[in-house]
Amino acid sequence: MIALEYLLLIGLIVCAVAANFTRNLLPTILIYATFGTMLSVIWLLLKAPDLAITEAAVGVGIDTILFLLAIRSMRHFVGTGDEK
Amino acid sequence: MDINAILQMLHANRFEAASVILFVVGLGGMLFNRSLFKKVVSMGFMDSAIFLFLTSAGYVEGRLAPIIADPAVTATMEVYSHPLPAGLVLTGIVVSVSFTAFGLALTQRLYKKYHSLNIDEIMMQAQKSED
Amino acid sequence: MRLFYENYPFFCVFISLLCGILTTLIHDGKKARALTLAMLAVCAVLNGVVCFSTAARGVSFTYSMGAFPAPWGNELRSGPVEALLATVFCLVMGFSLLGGEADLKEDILPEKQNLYYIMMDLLAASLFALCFTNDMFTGYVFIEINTIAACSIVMAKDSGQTIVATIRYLMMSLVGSGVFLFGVSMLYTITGHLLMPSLFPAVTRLFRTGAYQYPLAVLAGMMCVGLAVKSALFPFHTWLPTAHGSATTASSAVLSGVVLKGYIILLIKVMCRVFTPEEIGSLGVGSVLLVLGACAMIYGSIWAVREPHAKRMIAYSSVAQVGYIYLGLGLCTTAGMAAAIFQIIAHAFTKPLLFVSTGGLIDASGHQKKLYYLRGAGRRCPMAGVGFTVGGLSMVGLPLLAGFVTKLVLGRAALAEGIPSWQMILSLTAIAISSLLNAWYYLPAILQIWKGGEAPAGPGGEAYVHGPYEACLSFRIAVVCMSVVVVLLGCFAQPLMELITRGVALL
Amino acid sequence: MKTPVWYQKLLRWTEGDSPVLPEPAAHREQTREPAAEESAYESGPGLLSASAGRVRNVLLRVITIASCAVFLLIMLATVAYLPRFGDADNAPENETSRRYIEQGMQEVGATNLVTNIILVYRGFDTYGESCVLFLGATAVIMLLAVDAKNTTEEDRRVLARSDALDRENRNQILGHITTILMPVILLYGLYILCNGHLSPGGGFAGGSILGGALILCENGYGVGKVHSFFGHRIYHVVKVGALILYAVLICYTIYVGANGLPNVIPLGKPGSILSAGIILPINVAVGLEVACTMYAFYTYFGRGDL
Repeated sequence: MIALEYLLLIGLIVCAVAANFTRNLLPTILIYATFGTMLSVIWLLLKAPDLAITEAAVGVGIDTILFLLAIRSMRHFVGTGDEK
Repeated sequence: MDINAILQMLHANRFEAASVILFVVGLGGMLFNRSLFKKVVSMGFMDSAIFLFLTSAGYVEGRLAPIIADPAVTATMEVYSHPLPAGLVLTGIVVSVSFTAFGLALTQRLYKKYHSLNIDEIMMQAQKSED
Repeated sequence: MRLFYENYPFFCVFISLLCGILTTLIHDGKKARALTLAMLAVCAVLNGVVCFSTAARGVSFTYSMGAFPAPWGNELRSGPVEALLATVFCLVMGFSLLGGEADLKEDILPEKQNLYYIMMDLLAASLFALCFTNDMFTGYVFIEINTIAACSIVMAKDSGQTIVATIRYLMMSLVGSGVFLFGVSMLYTITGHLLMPSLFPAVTRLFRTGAYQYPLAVLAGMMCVGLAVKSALFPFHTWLPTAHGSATTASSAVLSGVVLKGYIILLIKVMCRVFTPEEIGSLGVGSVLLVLGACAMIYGSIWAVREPHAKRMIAYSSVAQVGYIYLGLGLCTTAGMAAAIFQIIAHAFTKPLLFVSTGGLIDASGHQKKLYYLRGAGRRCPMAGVGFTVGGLSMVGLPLLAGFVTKLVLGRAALAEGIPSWQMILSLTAIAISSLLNAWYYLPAILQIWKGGEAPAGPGGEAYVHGPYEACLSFRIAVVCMSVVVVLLGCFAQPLMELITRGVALL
Repeated sequence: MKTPVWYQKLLRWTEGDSPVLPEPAAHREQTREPAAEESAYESGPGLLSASAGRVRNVLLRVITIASCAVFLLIMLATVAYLPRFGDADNAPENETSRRYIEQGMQEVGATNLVTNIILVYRGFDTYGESCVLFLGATAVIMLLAVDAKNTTEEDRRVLARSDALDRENRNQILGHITTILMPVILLYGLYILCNGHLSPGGGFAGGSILGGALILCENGYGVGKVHSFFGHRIYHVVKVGALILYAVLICYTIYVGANGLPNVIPLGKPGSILSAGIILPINVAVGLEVACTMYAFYTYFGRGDL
């Protein structure tokens, strides 16, 4: 159990660091969604099923949709939508 | 405390320790990343870190989730973990979504106007158009 | 059975929330505006009643939000000081909306005007909640409402500059509220409470036993830093000048007049009702606040001297004035708190007066924002000129005006028994230097707007010909009222100071 | 006689110019050559020249990492001094938790204790949170709703073209899958929404799922499908109606509770679906509001309109 906890926690940190160093925006969003999924499992481990459901619906679902929409709208224009 | 005791405590408080690291990573990303989009993403990480810290305060070893299985049996405190932090975090998650949406909306407008996500460049162009 | 007036704080919060929600259905900006002003008037009256009743009885009361009292449910708490501040906030918001009317019509598209007033209504609600809250987490939630509403009223003007300012403001605000919430979570971890009446004995016990000293110091620092970021204390003020300087006039006035103060009130509550001022002092947080406040007073003034844009100059002056408040808080004494609260009230009237008058002056000079081009604007729009003069002289510290009393009470608090001598010297020096610097930039500005002769040529070399400028009625009302209040605060400060001092003891 | 220097300085001071400090950079632009101004802006990402900018960037990065590391060490040390994770006798084990767990179900009526806390014990907080969501939606509308300032003819043309493209190349598979998935998602959302007092979930989670269903409908059946039954008017009425219903219920509870009046809303038998007094209607109201808000986020981000 502790091994799973460590795996998830280290996964969270790796995701958060990696999101800062991606070159394109789409991987950032995927990393964000992964982060949310892992967090949702952690809520289950911490005996908070309400949070797990809400995180899965809001943090993974709605947030990801918003991010995707935002980069889609950015691609209508000149420039790549990539960083810098 | 010597270093061993500290490491032991960090192992015991692994959720708190991880949340602190996440918090600092998120904070650093928000303050120092130049891309507006990544600032908004980092904001999400930072909020999640706080929620992780708060939720871990409510966990008690070996207790059940705070949902009463059988209403006929009187509940005792020794069976369920603390429900208050989960309630607070539920509030916090929804607050954090509205801020993500707001931040992204601002980013989208700025990108439309200045065709860039780099905050320095955007500020420079805004300054230029003002003068 | 509780007294009926004890319901008024709760009524105020929900009246303003409901007004905001209903305004969604009103698509006419004028009606939305009338509703907002009426709401502010009603809330001012209700809060005024609470203030007088509690002051007359010399009590403060707790109002449980629901059937469950302190450690279980949400609570509000009000005494004379909280109600007084809430009343001041209503009045200032009302005057700012009146005074900024002309600019509002110009800067915001007609179909989005009602959205602006939604933001104003919810801003008022969050300020009331911050004044009255007795619960750390309620404080956090309403800080977030405040943040989102404040950011929205900055961006309402919808120019590139304001949106850039908004996103910087948003990021800094979120950092601030995140750090604050982390502090609250730590406090919950080591005490198990979120409501101030239960936190206070728990924290006192921890201080007595000496347990968790290190986490306590860190979390006190985090809460203070979080709120300091949001109220633009010196090293964290970078977002303020652009946000306040570029927004529409009413927004600038509301932001620097009341929004910054909401967070400071929560900080005062944390200092008095969770910790005691002495405990904050013994953790070393007080000294840090004092030093940062003193730095802000000087640094803000220096940047104001260098700033050619009239509105941004006033925004930098806000940085300095917030420094005065933190100087008072950092002394960690009752007198210091009282001085800080007086400064909150004085600045809440003076700064909106300055912003509103500057808005009038800029309108009278063909929308030129630089001080250089405002030459003679006071003659074209005498009402705005008078307002600017009164506000500026009050900032400089001319006797019989509000700013002078602030400096006086702050100085007296710094000279009291028991203050370490380095703190005393630092405070007095900072007050003196800051007053000098204030004179340095406000006096030339005042001379400039009254100066005769022809108006200076514009940036492109073309000569501006200014016709006579007619200020609208609501602008005049706002400027006259705020000027009168600034003078009254300066002339009759004694009763107010007594009320505040008694109220601080009841916090 | 020549005027003394100090007098000239005083004159300049009254002009709004300050002689004491070094010539302020911002003042200089009144006399600055336009060409110099241009070059200052074109040099690299910073306001400085290219090499100075690079030095500044490196310096900034070093300062960033150093300050983050120091902060991290302080925080980790704090964590080491905090009470041990998961211990039964930590501080949250107090009378607050005891009452929430042992009397929550009898006093408030829901078997999900978290729901009891967020909707009744700390109902004011949660109402504030719904208002944050409302404000978020309003702020997004303020920024992204199509108006004269933020939209050009070109934008409108691009949008119309993509709509036309969308109508022509309607993806049949997506439509059919949507038809299959839709009832399942709606059922799941409604279940979570209405069972908030009995099982994990409640208004926020259920509402987001319903909002997700609306978004799927918009995507699967094509642009304008949702608009045909969920226009501006209905959107505003549902959103405001839900918030007002919530406000009325919560105000009633607060007023009655604070003034010691009898509460006439029955609590019902804990564990059954029609129980827990105000919690079920509040969950429905919150769910509607959240669903509206999520859908509004989606459409305003994508199209700038409902």
